[in-house]
This record gives sequence, C-alpha cells and structure tokens, in this order.
Amino acid sequence: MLEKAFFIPFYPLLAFLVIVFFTRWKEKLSSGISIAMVLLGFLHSLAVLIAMLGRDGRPLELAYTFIDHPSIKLELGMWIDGLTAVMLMVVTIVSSCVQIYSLGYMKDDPRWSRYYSYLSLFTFSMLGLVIANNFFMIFIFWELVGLTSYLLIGFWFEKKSASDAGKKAFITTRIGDLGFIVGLMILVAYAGTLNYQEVFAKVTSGAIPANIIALAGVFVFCGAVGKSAQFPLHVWLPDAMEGPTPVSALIHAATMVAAGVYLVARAMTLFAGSASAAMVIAVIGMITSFIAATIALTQNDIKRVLAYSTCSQLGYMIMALGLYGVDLAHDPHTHSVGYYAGTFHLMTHAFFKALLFLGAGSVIHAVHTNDINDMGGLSKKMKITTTTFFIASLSIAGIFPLSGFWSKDEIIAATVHHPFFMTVTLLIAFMTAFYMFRLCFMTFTGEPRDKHRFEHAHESPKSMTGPLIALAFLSVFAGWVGLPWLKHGFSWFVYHGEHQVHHPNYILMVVSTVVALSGIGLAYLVYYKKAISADAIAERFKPLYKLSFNKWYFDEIYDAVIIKPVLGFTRVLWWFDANIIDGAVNGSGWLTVKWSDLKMWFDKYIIDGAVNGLGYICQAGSWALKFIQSGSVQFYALFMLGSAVGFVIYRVTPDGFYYYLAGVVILALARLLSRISRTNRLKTEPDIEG
Amino acid sequence: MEMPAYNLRIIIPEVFLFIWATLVILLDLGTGRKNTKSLGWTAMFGLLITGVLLCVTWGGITFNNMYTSDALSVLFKVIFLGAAFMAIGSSFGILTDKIKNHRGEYIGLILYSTVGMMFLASSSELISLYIGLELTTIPLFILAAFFKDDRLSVEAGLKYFVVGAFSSAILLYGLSLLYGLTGTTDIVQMKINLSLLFLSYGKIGPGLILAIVMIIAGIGFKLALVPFHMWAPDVYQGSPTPITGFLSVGSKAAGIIAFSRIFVNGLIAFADSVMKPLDWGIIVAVMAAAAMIWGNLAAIRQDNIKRMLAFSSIAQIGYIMVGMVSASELGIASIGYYMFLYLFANMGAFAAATFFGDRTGSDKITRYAGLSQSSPAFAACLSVFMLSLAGIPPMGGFAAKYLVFAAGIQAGYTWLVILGLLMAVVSLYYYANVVKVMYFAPSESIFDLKLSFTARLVLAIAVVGVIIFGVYPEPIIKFALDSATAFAF
Amino acid sequence: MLQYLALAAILFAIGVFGVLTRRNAIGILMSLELMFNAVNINLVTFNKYVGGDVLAGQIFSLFVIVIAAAEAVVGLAIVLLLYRNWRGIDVDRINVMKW
Amino acid sequence: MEFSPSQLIFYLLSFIIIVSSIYVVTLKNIFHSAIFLILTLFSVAGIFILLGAEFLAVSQVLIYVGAVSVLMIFAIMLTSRLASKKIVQSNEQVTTAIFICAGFLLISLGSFANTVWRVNTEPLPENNIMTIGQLLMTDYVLPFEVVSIVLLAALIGAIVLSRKAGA
Amino acid sequence: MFEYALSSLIFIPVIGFIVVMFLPKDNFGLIRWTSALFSFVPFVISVWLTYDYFILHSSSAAMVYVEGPFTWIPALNAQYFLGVDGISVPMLFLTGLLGFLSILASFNIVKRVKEYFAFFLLLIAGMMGVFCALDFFLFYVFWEVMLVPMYFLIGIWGGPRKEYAAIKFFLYTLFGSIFMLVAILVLYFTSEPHTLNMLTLIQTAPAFSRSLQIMCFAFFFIAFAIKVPVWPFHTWLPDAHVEAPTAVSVILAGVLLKMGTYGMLRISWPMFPEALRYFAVPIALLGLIAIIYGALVSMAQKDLKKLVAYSSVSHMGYCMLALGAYSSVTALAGCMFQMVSHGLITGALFLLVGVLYDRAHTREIAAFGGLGVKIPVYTGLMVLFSMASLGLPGMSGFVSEFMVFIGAFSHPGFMVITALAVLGVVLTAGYMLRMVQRVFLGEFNLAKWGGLTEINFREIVTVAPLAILTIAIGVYPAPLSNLMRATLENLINLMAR
Repeated sequence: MLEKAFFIPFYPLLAFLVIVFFTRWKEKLSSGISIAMVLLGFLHSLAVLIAMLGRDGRPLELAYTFIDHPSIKLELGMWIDGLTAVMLMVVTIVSSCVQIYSLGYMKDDPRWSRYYSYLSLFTFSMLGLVIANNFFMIFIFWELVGLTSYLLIGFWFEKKSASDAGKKAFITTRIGDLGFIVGLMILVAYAGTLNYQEVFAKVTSGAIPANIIALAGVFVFCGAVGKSAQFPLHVWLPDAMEGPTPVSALIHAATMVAAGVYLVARAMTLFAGSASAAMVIAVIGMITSFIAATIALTQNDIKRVLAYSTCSQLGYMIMALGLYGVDLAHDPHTHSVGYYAGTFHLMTHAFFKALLFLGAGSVIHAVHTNDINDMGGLSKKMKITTTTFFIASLSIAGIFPLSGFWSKDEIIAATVHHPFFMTVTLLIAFMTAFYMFRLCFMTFTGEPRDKHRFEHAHESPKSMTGPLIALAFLSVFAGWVGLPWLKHGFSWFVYHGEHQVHHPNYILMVVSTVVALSGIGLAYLVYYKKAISADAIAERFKPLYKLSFNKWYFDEIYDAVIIKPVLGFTRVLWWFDANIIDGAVNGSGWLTVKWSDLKMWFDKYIIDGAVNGLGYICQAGSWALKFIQSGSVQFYALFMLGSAVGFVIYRVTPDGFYYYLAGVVILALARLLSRISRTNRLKTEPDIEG
Repeated sequence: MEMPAYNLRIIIPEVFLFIWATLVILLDLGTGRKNTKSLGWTAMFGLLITGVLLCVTWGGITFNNMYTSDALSVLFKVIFLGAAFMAIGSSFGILTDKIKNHRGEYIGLILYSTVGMMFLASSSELISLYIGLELTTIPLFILAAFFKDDRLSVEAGLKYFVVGAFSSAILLYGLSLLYGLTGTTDIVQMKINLSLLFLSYGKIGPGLILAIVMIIAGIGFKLALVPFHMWAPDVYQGSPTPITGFLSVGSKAAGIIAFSRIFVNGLIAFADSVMKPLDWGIIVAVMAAAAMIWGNLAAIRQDNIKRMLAFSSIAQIGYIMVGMVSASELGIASIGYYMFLYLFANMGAFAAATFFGDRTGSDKITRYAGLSQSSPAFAACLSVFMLSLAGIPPMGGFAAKYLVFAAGIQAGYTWLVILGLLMAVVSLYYYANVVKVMYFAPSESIFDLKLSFTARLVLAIAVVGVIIFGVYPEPIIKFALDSATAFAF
Repeated sequence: MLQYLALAAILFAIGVFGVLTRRNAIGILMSLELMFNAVNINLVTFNKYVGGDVLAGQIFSLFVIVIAAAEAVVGLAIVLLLYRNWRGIDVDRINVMKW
Repeated sequence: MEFSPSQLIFYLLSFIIIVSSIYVVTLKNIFHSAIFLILTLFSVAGIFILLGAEFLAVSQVLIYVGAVSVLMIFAIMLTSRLASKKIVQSNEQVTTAIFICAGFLLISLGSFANTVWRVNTEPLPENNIMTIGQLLMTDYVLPFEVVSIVLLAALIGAIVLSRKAGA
Repeated sequence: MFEYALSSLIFIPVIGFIVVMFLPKDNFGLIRWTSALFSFVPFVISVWLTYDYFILHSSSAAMVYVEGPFTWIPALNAQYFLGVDGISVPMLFLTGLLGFLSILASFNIVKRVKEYFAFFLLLIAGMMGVFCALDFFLFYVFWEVMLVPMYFLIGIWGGPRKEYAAIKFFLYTLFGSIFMLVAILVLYFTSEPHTLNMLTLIQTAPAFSRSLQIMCFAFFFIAFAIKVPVWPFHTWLPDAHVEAPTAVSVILAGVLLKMGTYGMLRISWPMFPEALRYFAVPIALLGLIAIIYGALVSMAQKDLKKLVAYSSVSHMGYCMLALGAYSSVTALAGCMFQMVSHGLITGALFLLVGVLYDRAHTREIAAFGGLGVKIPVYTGLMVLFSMASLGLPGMSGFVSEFMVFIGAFSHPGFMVITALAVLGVVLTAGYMLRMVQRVFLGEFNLAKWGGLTEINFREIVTVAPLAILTIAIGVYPAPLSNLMRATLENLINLMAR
C-alpha cells in the first residue's frame, strides 16, 4: 500500500471527474461517490500511516518526469515520511467529516453536486500538495487548492460579498505565490533542481551562497504567508468566511491554511540554512499570532472569531517552526522542540478547529445568524453541539489533558531560549483562552438574547452531529500520540534531521495551564457571571478596544499603517504592502483601474496617434497638392523647367543643395504672390466669355 | 549613290502594323463609317499578327546602327502591343456610344502611336529616338482630345499638348547639347566619345549636366516622373479612359526604354565612382523618391478612380526608377518585368474603370459600392489589379516590386528602397480603399454591369496575366535578364 | 561658337518665357516655335564647329523643323477645339481639372 | 576687337532675333506677334546661312514662314476677336517666369563657358545640299520614312479634330 | 509520412478555396461541409505529421519531410523549399486544429457564406505555408498572402468599425513586413553565393559584419514584433480582434500572433547571434512591459473581447521575455509552450465570447451578471479557460509561464526582469477574476437574460478539443517538450556562436 500511496489523491479526483461528467444531475449519488472516495482515501492513508509507523518514518520517494531539460528537470512524484503520513490522515479525516457533515448542512442547496465536486477537487489538491516530492509539484497543488478555495468561498456567488471574498482570497494568496515563484526561480538558478532532497543536499553542502539561501527562503516563505494568512497577507481569511461553513472548517481552518505551515516544516532545511530567514519566519508568525488574537477578543461574528483564532494559531505554529530554524542555524545539534511543536500543533489544531467550525456551523444552521449577540442559551437546545464545542474550546485553550494542551505546551517549550517570544506566546495563550470562552459563554450559556431565533433553534441532524462527535473524540485524544512520556511518540515519527527524543518540562506545563485557566476564568467572570462588565472594560480601554474591534484598521487604512520593517523583505514587497495588499480588487484596485485607464488613454491617443500621424501628413500633403496641382498648364510647365534648373544648380554648384532649397522656397513664394495678385485681378477684369 | 543593303527583316512588324493601321482607317471610310466591332477586331487581329511577326523576325542591328532589335526591345514591344490590344479591346463601348464619326481614325491613331513606340524601343540613335518619341506622342495628343464636345477631354488634349511640346523642346535642347559634346548621335559612339573626352581633358564640365538634366526633364515628362508629372492627373482624368490606360502603360513604357537607352546604355560610364560628380543616378534617385512620395500621398485623397490611378502611376514610375538608378543587369531586368506586369495590372484597372464608366457614366470610386454582390467577377478582377499594384503576393506586382527593390539594394540605394517600401504601404491604403468600397460597403444600387465579350476577354487576359506571371514569373524574368545583357555594364 | 550658343540660349529662354506667360494659346504655340528654332541654331552650330558625324546636326534640325510643323498643326487643331468649347483661347481659364 | 563681316551680320541678325522674339512673347496684339515671329524665323534662316546650312535655311523659310506662320495667322483670325486686344496678354506668373528664365540663361551660359567642347576636325562638305540628300536616302532613310508617318498621323489628327460635325 | 505531406497541408486548402468558389452561392450546407472537409483533411495530416515526427524524428534537430529545394524562380534564386523541425511541427498542428475548429465555429455565418469560407481556406493555406517555408522568398510570399483574406474577413464580416480595423491591420502588418523584405534583400546580396535559403543563411550569416547583423536583426524584429505584437507595436491588435468575427479572432490570436515569435525563433535569433546578444535585454524589457502593461490595460476593459485581446498582449510578453533569455533551453521551450498554450486558451476564450455574443448581442461586461445561474456549462467552460489563462497549474498556461520564469531567471542578468515579470501572474488573476465575477457571479438579472440559452452541442464540440489539450499539456507536458527539445538545443548552439 505504501508504494501505491500516490493513489490517494486520485480517489477524490476520480470522484470529481465522475460527478462533473456523469452524475451531475443525480445529487445523492454525487455526494455518495464523493464521500465514498474520500473514505477510501482515508483507509489508504491509514494503511500508509501504519506502514510508515512500521518503518519508523523512514522516507520513501517515487517520481516520474514532467519535463526534462538540461537546465532543469521537473518531475511529479511522491515523498512519504512521517509528516506526510500524518498530514494525509488529517486531510482525509477532516475531509470525510466535513463531507458527511455537509449532507445535513447543504441539504437544500440547488448546487449540491457541484458542491461535492468542488470538495473532491479540493481534497485531491490538498492531498497532492501533501504528497509532493518537490517544490514544483507542491506549487502546482498549492495553486489548485487556491482555485478550489476560490470556487468554494464564492460558492454562493449570487451574494456579492461571497464572490468578492473569493476573488480577494485568490488574489491575496497569489501575491504570496508571486514570492513563491521567485523563490523557486532562485532555487532553480542556484540549485538546478526543485526536488526537496536534492535542494536540501545542496543547501547543507554549502553549494549555494548563504545570502542566496536566505533570499530563496524568504521568497518561498512568501507563499506560506499568503496561504496561511500570515501578516501582512492575512486579510483574506476573515472575509473567506462568506463561504459555506463546512468549507470554512475544511479549508480555512484545518487543511489549506495549514499548507503554509506544512511548507515551512517540509522545507525546514532550506529555511534553517539561514538564521535570518528563519528569524523572519518566526517574527512573522509571532506578529500574526498576536494581532489575530487581539482582534479575536472583540469580534461578534462567530465565524470571524474562529477565523482570527485560526490566524493566531497558524502564527503560533509558524513561529515555533521559525524558532526551530533559528536554533538549528546556530547549532546543528539543537534540542529545540520547535519542529515537533509546530507539526504537532498543526495536527491537533486541525481537529479541534474543524470541530469548532463545524460546531459553529451547527449553531448557524440552527439560528440563521452569525452574530453572537443574537445567540445565547443555546446549550439548552443543542446538547451535542454545545458539548463538542466546549471540548474543542478547552482543547484550543490548552487544558490538560486535551490534545491542545500537549501541542501548545510544546510550542511554549520551543520558545524557551527566546524570552520575548515566550512572553508573547503566553500572552496569546491567555487571550486565546479568553476569547474562546467568551464565544462559548455568549453562544451557549445565559439567556437567549433573540427569543425568536431561539424558538426556532434545534439540534442538528445526525449527519452533522456525527462528525462533531468524531472530531471531539480526536480533539481529546489525538494529542496523546505526543505525550512527552512516550518513547516513540510523535516526535519520533515526525522529525527533522534525526529522530528526536523529547523530555517533558513540567514547569511549563503548569505555567501554561495556569495561563489558560486564568483566561477562561476571566471570560467566566465577564460573560457568564457578568461580574465584570464587558462594556466597562471596553470603555476603560477604549482606544485598545476600538483598535481590536476594527481589526487594527487593516482593511480600512492599510496603506496608512506603518508596518514594522521586516528583515529580508524586499522593497518590492513593500510596495505591494502599501498599495495592493487588499487585493487588486477593493481598496487599491481602484488605483490600478485608474492607472490602467490612464494607460488606455495613452494607448488610444499617443501610440495610436503615432500611427494616425500618417493621416496628418496626408493633410499637409493635400495643401501642397492644391498648391502645385493648380490646373494651370503654364504653371506645370513653369514647375517643370524650374525643377530642371534646380537640378542643374544642385549638381553644378558645390553647395548645390542649399541653392536648390532656396530656389524651391523662392518658387513657392513667387507662386503664392502670383495667386494673390491673380485673385485681385480677376475681380477687375470683364468676363470675355461669349 | 547606292542604297546600302539594310536588314529589312527586323522592321517587318512595324511596317506591317503601319500598313494595317492605314488599312483600318481606309476600311472605316470604305464601309461608310458604320462598323464598330469589325474595326476593333480587325485592329486587334492585326496586333496579334504583329506580335507573331515580332517573335519571328527579331534580332539584329541595322540602318547604320540606328535600329536595334534586341531582346529588351522585343519585351517592350510586346508590352506596347499588349497595351494597344487592351486599349482597343476596352474601347468598344466608347466606339459604339460616344465616337460617331472617326472610329477608324481613333483606332488608327492608337496603332500609329504603337508603331512609334516600337520604333522608339529599337532606336539606338538620337535622331530616330526623337522621331519615334514624337510619333508616339503626337497621335496621343489627338486621342486625348478625342471627345471633341467634352470640355474635360479638350482640356486634357490642350494640357497634354502644351506640356508635351514644351518638354519635347527641352529634350531637344538637351539632345543638341549632347550632340555638341560628343559630335555624334549614335548612343554607343556617344559613350565612347565621352570617355575619350574625359580621358583627354580630365573633365567635361557642367554642359553635360545641363544636357543630362534637360534630357531627364524631356523624357521625365513622358514618364510622368516627379517633378515633370503634373500634367498626368489632369490628362488622365480628361482623356477617354482606354486612352488613359494606353498612356499610362504604353507611352510610359516607351519613355522608360528611351530613358534606359540614353542613360543606362549611353551614359553609364558616369555611374561609376571615378566620375561621381557627373553621376545622373542621384538626380534620378531623388526624383524617384519624390515620385513615390508625391504619387502615393496625393492618390490617397482622390475620389475619381482615373485620377487616383493617375497618381498611382506616378508612384509606380517612382518604383521603376529605383530599378533604373541601379543601372545594373538586374535593374534593367526588373524594369522589364515590372512594366510587363504593370501592363496587365494597370491596363486591367483602366479597362475595368472604362467598363464601369461606360455603364454608369461615372468615375467616382464611391459609385463602386457593393459591386462584389452585383458583379462578383468584375469586383474580383478589379481587386486583383489593385492588390497587384499594391504589390501583395501572389499577384505579379509583388514579384515586380521585389525585383526592383532587389536591384536597388544591390546597387546600394537602401534608403531609396526603404522609402519605396514605406510608400508601398501607404499606397495600400488607397488601393485597398477601392476593394473596400466594392466589398465592405453595403450595396445600395444593385446593378449588373453586363460586361460584353470583349470586356470579359480583356479582363480575363489581365487577371490571368497578373496571377500567372505572379506565381510563375520565371520565363519573363529570364527573358528580361537576357535582354539586359544587351547593355554593356 | 559660343556666341551662337548664347544666341540660342537667349532665344530658348525667351521662348520659354513665352510659353510660361502667354495667355493666348496661339501665343504659346508661337513661343514653342521659338524654342525649336533655338534648338536648331544649337544643332547647326555644333554641326559646324564640333564636327563628328557628317551633317548629323543639320539633318537632325531638318527633322526638328518637320516635326515642329506637325506639332504646330496638331496644336492649332486643338486651339480650334478650345475655341469651340470655351468661346475663347485663354489658357489660364482652362483649368476645370485640378488637384 | 575687330569685326569681320560675318560677325557683323551675326550681331545684326542676333539683335533682330532677340528683339523681335521678345516682341513675339510680349505684344498684346497676337497678330503683331505673329508678324514678328515671321521676322524672327527669317533671321534664324539667316543665321543658318552664316553657319553654312543653306538647305536648312531654305527649308526654314519654306516650312515655317510659308506654312506654319500662315497657318497661325489664319488661326488667329479665326479665333481672336479684336475686342480682346486690350486685355493683358500675359498671365500672373510673369515674375516667376522671368526669374526662372534668367536662371536658366545664366546657367546655360555659365555651363557653356566652362565646358570642354570637342574641336572641329574636318570642314563641312562643300556641297551640303547634295550630301544631305544622299544621307537622307542612305544613312537616315529610316527616320526619313518614319517622319512621314508622323506627318500622316498629324494630318489625320488635325482633320479629325477640326471637323466641326459632332464628335 | 507520405511524400509531399507539407505541400498537401498548404495546397489542400487552396484546392478547397477553388472548389468553394465554384459551389452554388445559396447552398449554405454544401459550402459549409465542403470547407469543413477541406480543413479537416489538413488537420488530420497535421496530427499525423506531429505523431510521426514525435516518433521518428524528434531526437534530432534536422529538418525533415523536406521538399525541394525545387527551382522556382532561378533568376532570383527563389526556391520552393519546405521542411519542418521541432518548432514548426507544433505550430502546424495548432494551425490545423484551430483552422478546422474555426471553420466549424463559423457555421452560424449567414452573410455571404461562400466568400467567407473561401477566404478562410485561403487563410489556412497561407498560415501553413509560413510554418513550412525554408526559403525567404517563399516565406515572405506566404507571410503576405495571409493578409489579404484576413483583410476581407475582418472587413466584410466584422463588427461596427470593421473597415477601420481591417485596414489598420493590413497597413500595420504590411508596414512591418517591408522591413523584413529589406533585410531579406540585404542578406541575399551579402551572402556569397547569393541565396535565399534560410538554412544556408543561418550557417553563413553570423560571419557577416556586426553592424549588418544589427541592422538586419532590427529590421526582422520590427516585422515580427508587429505580428506578435510586442509593446508598443500592439495597437492594431485590439481593434482587429474586437471587430473580427469570432472564428477570425480565434485564428488571429491562435495562429497569426505566433508567426512573429516563430519567425524570431526560426530566423532572426539563430541567424544573427551577435545582434541577439546586443538586443537581448531590450527585448526582454519589452516583454516585461508588455506583460505588465497588457494586464493593466486588460483590467480597464469594458468589452469582453477587448479584454481577451489585451490579455494576448500580456501573454505574448512572456514569449518575448523568454526569447530575450536566449541561452536557456527551458526559456525557449517555455516560449514554445506559451505559443501553443496561448493559441489553445485564447482561441477557446474567443470562441466562448463569440458564443455569448451570438446570444446576447453584446459583449459589455457590465451588461451581464450572475450568468452562472442560467448557463452553468458555459460558465464552467469560461471559468476553466480563465483559470488556464491566468496560469493555473494543471493547465498548459502554467507550464509555459513556469518554464519561462525559471528559464529566464537563470539567464545571466535577467533576475530582476524576470522577478518583475512574475507580477504579471497576479495582475492576470486580477483581471480574469474580475471579469468572471462581473459576468457570471453576483445577482442574476432574470428579466434581461432570462431567455439566454445554454451553449449548444456544436459549440461545445469546437471548444472541447481545446480544453482537453489545454489540460493534457498541463498535466503531461513531457511529450511536447521532448518533441521540440533537440531542435531547441540545436538553436541554442546556433545562438551561442
């Protein structure tokens, strides 16, 4: 089964093709095929995982040639190691859950078949991305997930906001991909290959200059910035919540946005090749994490809170990976846990964040609103949803012994050598706990704030609650594979360089638990007990509150914000930051359109004008034509002889040409004068016609 | 006094055509001036016979080296005969409707003029060259004014006459100076004498330049070469259309061969670098450039097809002169080929204009609107002519331009060639305009031109010539190249 | 010899002037004859002083005289046509066609 | 500088030619112009005699004076009305024409003076009328014949054009 | 392959032209199917040729299926000389395919049907000839021959400003080709012995003086650049595209534009290596400008067809960039890929725009909205090709752009230019998505477009092969790459002289 792992992406692709070409009109069949195929993929992934466990994560590579040229050989292939195996599992599990969940959620949608075909296509792309053995292939699937994301965000394309969001997502991520391409070009130019292992070999052997590695690393990381919604390209993710909620769960929480993290982990050798590049990554991750967490504190849209939370958590992972890279760059035998922490959190986060989104979807399904101010007390009507949601929240907050605790703990552990990072990390952990429970309490406890909606609320059907339960189970237990006491735990299986043996750090565990509990406690006081007035706090810290509530004004005055200069980022990227960051669509898209209007004008009048200039010459020529072709035969004779005389002068005298010119001018003047005198004379002369 | 034994065989075609022309006039008188078609057919038949005779008898020099029957002259004589053939072929409508009394004279004068051209083509001596030129021109003065009640025609006749006689005098003045410089009227001898003169004195002086310029001016008139071109649009517009065609092809070809005889054969020594100051090439090159620019730019504005074609032929002569200034074997060959194709394309165009004018009484280009629907074959033919004149392959005009410009490049006149090509692009504008009017414009007045048999014949010959000799130009080019060897380079 | 050439040149120039300025068509014809005569003087002069081919210049000018006569005949015929069509022979009124 | 008789005659004739030809091109009365044309042509014939071209002089008198000029006078009588005598007989390009003609003249004279002319090698034949006749029948028989066609064509053309009955 | 395969590619359409001319004017069906037949046969031959070449000859760079040189006009040394190699075969295939599909797509023409199809067949013949000719005279003849039918096709069956567009196209391209003619003549007379044989000249021309090379190169470049069209010679293109009937736009974008880049690759690049080194950076800069400029101008378009037209400017810019990076096989292969892929994609986009125009009688982007609801299949196809156009992986556009990028980047001194050119990717996404959004997404105006009908079977048939090929090349480009690899390597060696 392991050698045939490259089949895994093709199951959903098959589903996609079958749906598009054959079963488009049979909705139930379409969804059935799609789910069956993804489950098949899941089983195969499981087999692969087991096989890999059997090999202790020793990698396997298979490839076939895509294009072969002397300067570059591009191939499509698969690279299976522990990380791949885990990611395959994550993707197939979440995808299966979401697809089953969607049976209920999308029940009355007229474009049911299409929805499932998109989901299948997405799953295919994501699996391809995960399984890729080279940068070229990962880029291909990178773009494909972008496409499906676009299609799914804009699935309800009649809504302008939805189609706008799709476009914004696509273009914003593409800006990141731009850097990605440049990074790949640098790699091709200096390494001559895009195969992971070959590139890494060149990086470690020092065949590529260090500054080039840094440059390549930063550019490749741009791709991750876009896709994983990292600062400063994070603006698309909240908007992407316009898509159907299961889609948000699948793409914008569990899988696609994780692709950036996956890329950073996958290409760790490259990033670690340069400490500065790795530091850029860590800083970007931290900034994103912090900003997103602060924004999440005050948002009222349930999905947006989750979206910002996702941003924040992704930033966490990237920060951890970046710090690992920094440590590795300084010390090749580092004991930093960053790599393990980042990938581990990637997995656990996928489960509980998917669960949170699906839970939110369940709520939205029940009350038909996204605004938590219109909710409240739903725990009475939606037992399963409430329970699972709370489990997930506890997990993300990092409460022992849920899976989130283990992974988050490792992330904090990864920052031990970087005190500043550690401080921020703990702060974020606190905020995470707070806003998650703010959300929980506002939604599920207390009195219903909108009676009418509350009346109609009901628990979701089994097709929806089933996946919730399954994911809740994973949210609790998935983290146990990384228990620090396991000798051959997650860190043994998923590793960078060499197998890592991990030692538990009990102090950190306690600290993180305390931080998380205090966050929950604060939320409890404010939103459950109402011991502290939320409004009062908001009033007290009004500027901060407004800042958070308005998402740091990113969307509104993006170009006015002074973004901290980031090491390694080029001026080109700066320019993009300031102008086109909000997509060439909304904000500064205006500028582009205006500019292209200007270019249109240029095109029309200047360049075309040069062509039409011939017409003007002809106009001038026609004056000369009237002048010479006067109809008077004697003038013709005069002109003939005059020209002949001119030619003789021209040839005989040394400065003939000037004489000739002078002669022409004199001739012209004389002719003009005579025309004037003629008109005068004609007035005085009697007509002699008989 | 005894008569030297001249080789009379080689003037048989001319003599025959002269006799035939006179017979046509007599035939008209004899049949009471009633027959139209039989006269035309007789004349065309006579032209064919002349052509056959020409092919049988050519080759040789006689009459005290005055009369050369070489390949070049044969090529041009074929062009003259063809032009006359098509001019007469397209005159049937005019002969029937507009000319009541002098049909025989009309045809006879065309034939006389053709005889003159043929003499001219063979003249290798100044006196016979001059007389040939006059025999070409004088009948054309009369033909231009042949519609005696039509003011335009009479005006055309007057203008043609005044400018023609004037330039004839200028030409004579130049020829007299040339005679004075060399003491001979034989072109080949002239060349030798000039070289001797130059060798013995080291210089010749400005007298030669005066002579050269005067001769260029005199023959430039026949060619309608800028700046001696201004009569052309008026005369072309006013004359009966077949005569216009005949003027623009036959008379022009005659001028070209005279030009090439005098300059390329007689004064070629002065094209080489030792005697650069006396070089006539630069003057002709400047005039060629002027012709291309002036003709093309002026043609754009014309709405009368005859006038447009007049300016276009001014431009065409500019292209031809590019071959002339090259003064090389390829140059002469390219001129021959160019004129040969020009015969079909331009005569075809004028013939088409004639038929249209006969039918509608108008020469306005705008009246051609929608012809592609009502008379598709006619429109297709005219389009072929236009595209050929514009030099678009696979029409013959392309190969012709290619050759001419190749000669120009070979001789180092790259600037002239680029200018010429640029102007060829400009020319496309007005040529395509005719096509556009016929094909693109909605057809408002649907009428069938109902072409007569002769009209179809003329158009068919022209179209077939343009296409066949465009796709497979080899025989003509080969012949033209052979003919160019007659000149010693 | 030069004085003959000078005379011819002057005569030619006067003839040219006449062609260029005479309004009367017959006046133009007469001026043309002056030009042809100038040419003839040239030819005969060269025949005498330059030599070369025996009498070629004289024969040339003989032909010129004949042809000038022929042109004059045709020209006068055209003048008559002008007179019929315009009721006058002023050349500068005859410019229907232009541009 | 001494004048030989022939030179004296030449200058006299030249004076007559120039003055009368100026009259030809400038006189308002076209009829008077014609008269002066005849005078000019006669004088040119005199020049021909000076240059030893007697046959040419005779031809000049016969053809020009006898035929062409008379024809012109007829034409003048046919076409011109006496009333139009007062009208300016020259058009508006007089100034330009003067410039051009003067330019032409200067260039011609300058050129002639600066040009190397061939030197006369042999005298003219004694009896050149005879010689001309012979040459016309031998060396120049072709142009001689062709010129007759020119005359025929001109004749036919003149008849066609001047016949009054509709075209 | 049978003998005279290339001649048959050229002359079967010519025979078709003559046959169609003699068909009865009013029997539309007969005319349509006859011309379909006469375009289908060359198509089949071109497929066969491609296959045959791939199997038998793709490993060497030599000219194959050579016909001639037969004496044509010995006086000019002009010969009838045909032959193909790895860069002409894909073009012939493209011509065959698009020619046939365009004829099919033209079945809805009802105005002056006979003339239309006759001209179309002539056009196909001309294009085939350009890609086969190995003699300069022959090449030039075909190059020009094409203009005439194109002029008529735009001028008679075009849109409201057809006359302007037709003459502009004609004049503009003719203007370019005269420079080529001068260069050809100069080459002819410089070479010893005088020859018009391209292959011989490629061998001998690099020995010519530097200034001569530069002049000839520049002259050829003007001719080809106008055809491509390279900024700033592109202004004929939007007019011609917008006014031309659908099928003609397809041919124009799909094949005609490629003649420029083909000419560069076949003629001026290997022939004047020294001049090429002199001009490489400016050429790449022009490519860069075209990429960015074309994309920005596209974004401002209100007319669907004009948008696609300007996108051509942008896309051909990639070719120019690649051609500037002449030292990289990958870049040149990317250029060839881009030529093929742009032919397929833009051809399909024009076909699709035509389909919509036939129904809605407008191409105003603002007039539509939410069409995805009413005509989902059409929308799907349009989105598919938009994605292909913006270089989505899995489709040919991505492969070509990627190859251009990585190839050009590794050419010495091209890093910054290439990195800037990547911007084009985002801009393309910008205008394509904007178009998709405004036409197909959003609110559907039932009152206005309720009567809109779905794309019909014939139209799908015309687009489907393009879609299949686009994806096929995108997924498995190796065959195409192998087909031309040997030829390109040989070219690079020639350029490196």
